[in-house]
Amino acid sequence: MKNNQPAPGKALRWFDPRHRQPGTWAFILNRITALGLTLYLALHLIMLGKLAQGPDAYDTFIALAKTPWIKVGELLVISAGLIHGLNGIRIALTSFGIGVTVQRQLFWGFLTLALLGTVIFGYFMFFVH
Amino acid sequence: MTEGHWHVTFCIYRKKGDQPPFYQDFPLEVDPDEYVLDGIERIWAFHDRSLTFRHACHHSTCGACGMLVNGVEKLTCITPIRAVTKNGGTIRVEPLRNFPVLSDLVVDMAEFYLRMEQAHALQVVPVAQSTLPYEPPPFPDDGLPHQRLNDCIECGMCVSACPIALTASSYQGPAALAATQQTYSLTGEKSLLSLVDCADGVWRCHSGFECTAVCPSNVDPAWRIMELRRQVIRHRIQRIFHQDR
Amino acid sequence: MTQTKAHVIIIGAGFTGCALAYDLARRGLAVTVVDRGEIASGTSGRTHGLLHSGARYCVNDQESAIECIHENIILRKIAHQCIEYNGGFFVALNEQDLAYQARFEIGAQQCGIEIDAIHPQKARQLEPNLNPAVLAVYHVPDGVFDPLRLALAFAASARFFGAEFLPYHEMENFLTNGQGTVTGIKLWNRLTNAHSELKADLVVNATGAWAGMILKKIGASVVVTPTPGIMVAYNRRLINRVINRLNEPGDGDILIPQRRMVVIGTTSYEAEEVDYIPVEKEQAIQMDRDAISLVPGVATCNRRGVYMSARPLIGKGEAGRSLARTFKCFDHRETDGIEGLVTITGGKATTCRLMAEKTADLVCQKLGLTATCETACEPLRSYREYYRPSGVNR
Amino acid sequence: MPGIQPKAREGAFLWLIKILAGLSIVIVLGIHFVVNHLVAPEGLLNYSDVVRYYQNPWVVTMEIFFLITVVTHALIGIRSILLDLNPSDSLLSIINLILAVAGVGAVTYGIWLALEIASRGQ
Repeated sequence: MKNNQPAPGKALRWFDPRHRQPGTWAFILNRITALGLTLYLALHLIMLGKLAQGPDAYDTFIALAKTPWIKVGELLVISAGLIHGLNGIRIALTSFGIGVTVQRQLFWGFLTLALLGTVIFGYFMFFVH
Repeated sequence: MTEGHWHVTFCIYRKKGDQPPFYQDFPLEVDPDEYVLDGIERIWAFHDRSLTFRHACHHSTCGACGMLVNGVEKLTCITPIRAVTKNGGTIRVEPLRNFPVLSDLVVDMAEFYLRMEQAHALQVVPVAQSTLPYEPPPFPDDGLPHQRLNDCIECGMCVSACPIALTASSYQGPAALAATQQTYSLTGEKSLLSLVDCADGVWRCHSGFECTAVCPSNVDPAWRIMELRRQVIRHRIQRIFHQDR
Repeated sequence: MTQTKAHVIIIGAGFTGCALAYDLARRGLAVTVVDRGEIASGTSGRTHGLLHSGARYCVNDQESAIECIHENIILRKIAHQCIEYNGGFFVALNEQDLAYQARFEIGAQQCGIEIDAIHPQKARQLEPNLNPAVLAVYHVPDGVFDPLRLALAFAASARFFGAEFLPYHEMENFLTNGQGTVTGIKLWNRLTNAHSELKADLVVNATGAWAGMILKKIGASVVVTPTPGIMVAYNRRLINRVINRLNEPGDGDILIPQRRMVVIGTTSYEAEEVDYIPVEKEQAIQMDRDAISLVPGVATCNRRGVYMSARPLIGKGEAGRSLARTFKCFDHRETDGIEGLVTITGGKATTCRLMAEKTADLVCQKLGLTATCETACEPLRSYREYYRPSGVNR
Repeated sequence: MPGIQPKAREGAFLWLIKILAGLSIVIVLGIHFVVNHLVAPEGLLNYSDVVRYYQNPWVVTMEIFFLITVVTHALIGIRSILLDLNPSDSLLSIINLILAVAGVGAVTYGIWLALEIASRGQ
């Protein structure tokens, strides 16, 4: 720590969870999932371009998407979406002054929901279909 | 209670002038019920007269002695050594984050105080409205116009803990925003809202709630920022319907 | 053209130093205040925070009492920004206290302190947490201030009039011209570890309990007894008014409300070395008992802070409580044959503005200036202006 | 020492849009998820399924609305992260331009794609 002044170069420390509260863990999770989901959005849009190339291109791509590794990646995206979305609800609520005093409990509740949702989706993706 | 004395090592951030900073260890015999600030003052008195640190009241009314103790913002005058380490343990003391370091543990509060002044932060408030609205009233109201010193002691710890203040020096910060909320609630002064209705104001907060976690004085800056957002939006909506201001 | 201003160095940025800097700067002098620590990091910062009505001293020490009530009224006007002014009670809890009642009433009247007898039942209504066993209650014009902010308000006002503050600059020694005249001081900048010298037309030693230690460096002396006392803060605001024990000044006889706390004080014993005053655990326990006897609810609170502070009492060899709480200005030409050096010590926070006024009068007289004091009427600048970067208001 | 100087960077308007877009995404994405991963018998739709799905004009409308809200939310979000890095005003205007172009581009491309797929059913 050479200098304690705020500096843009310290952005990596956003993701340092040491000595931090659930609020910051939520903030960290939200930033990471935000970046991840944005990347996914870009890829998703590009991949859907295969639809325009006709049935063969798209169905080959779908066959690839059914391989286990891609499925794991997809589950990660779903998980990220759940975490970001549910925590987003928490932020929206508290931003309008609702439930500010129970924001910790909201965080834990929504995180549990997100994990539960991930497990359910994972079960369907890997064992049902 | 009679655990006798503890041996504790104070690991203190040192910086003088333009020289590079370093950490210096001071082994100390302490009473675990002593406060961290007592240990620091003793280091100055008996071990190293060049150590600089801010302090004044020693009972959490002045807000001068906020520091980073083992990585967490603490008001050192009311933090017992027992609460931050164990016998034989280490106490790491650093200056607050997100402030320029003048020397050792002393940070420059100029910008912070300027922002508090611009937010029209009150230091004396009516007793009846001195607590947070969601708290039970502390006192039966005897109808007299009692006033009291405000909860916010301007220690800067909320700014030190804020993940946004870490990178964005232009962010007004939790203390000034919380003060704006309180002053607006008490005075209804609309110009305060336009001061915070901007990118560096209420809309910059990312709901980390760290400020509230470290506040030693029940200010709950995060709650106040959220409330301030509501007040700003309410005011904007009112402006749409009544073209008064 | 204005001629070069007379330059005064003030050693010590406590209440006295800051108030004196304001007074002198307002009178047009060039002022530099040095302190080895932050503003109010010695006795001033750790003061109890009671804005005295003077009633505490109206029987034993009427000179202090009159100073207090006079300054109480002035500070309420000029330093409203950092004072919670809700008045105070003097309460009698036993026969001894009741026996003091008559002397108290006469003393208050002689000193011009407005006191009101209140029916104990009424007092209990106003302060529900007061000990139910109160036998007699008087209302007095007490208040509570924030110590750091009171000092900062004076310092900010001083800066507004051009005074310069050098915190974390420790005075190492005096500079003299070799013929018994002080011409400045040697300084150690603790922020950077640099050493320097600073010249002045006059040096004021405003170091309170440390006045004797500073003067030793030049072979001068004043009779100051550092007299520490303990304060204990609890984590609930149980009262809105200051609660004083209706008796002669004693241990643990004042409980003040401050922010969300109540603070009890204090004790009194003599000490030589006051750079670090260890907290006496027995005294803290005694404070718990005394606080509970005034306001039983304290028993349900937790301690929030325990701290010691050394009063600068003038005099020696007597029991601390019997020393007067007034202040004194020493011209060292008269006491030690040293020119260019003045010491101000004694007194209390409530009377700091008056101490500054008297000292500034002496300084001006020594420098042959005729300016008069103007600090009693106009409110002080906002304490936050102290931290303004230099060059902004001039 | 600048103190408080209000700057019109991310004011109430963008912030509110971000929150509202976020909330509508939560709703629409719920439907999107369920349709693609739970209802579709093979887990993922194949080409002909997709084309059939897009014959319903409500689906096209919903997907386009979804696309717009997601892109808006994502870009405002990225912008507010970049804002926390204290860009200079000139850098910020460049960022604004890039994000706006990216947003318009992504939405145009997405709408074209949705309409293209829908048209293949006829």
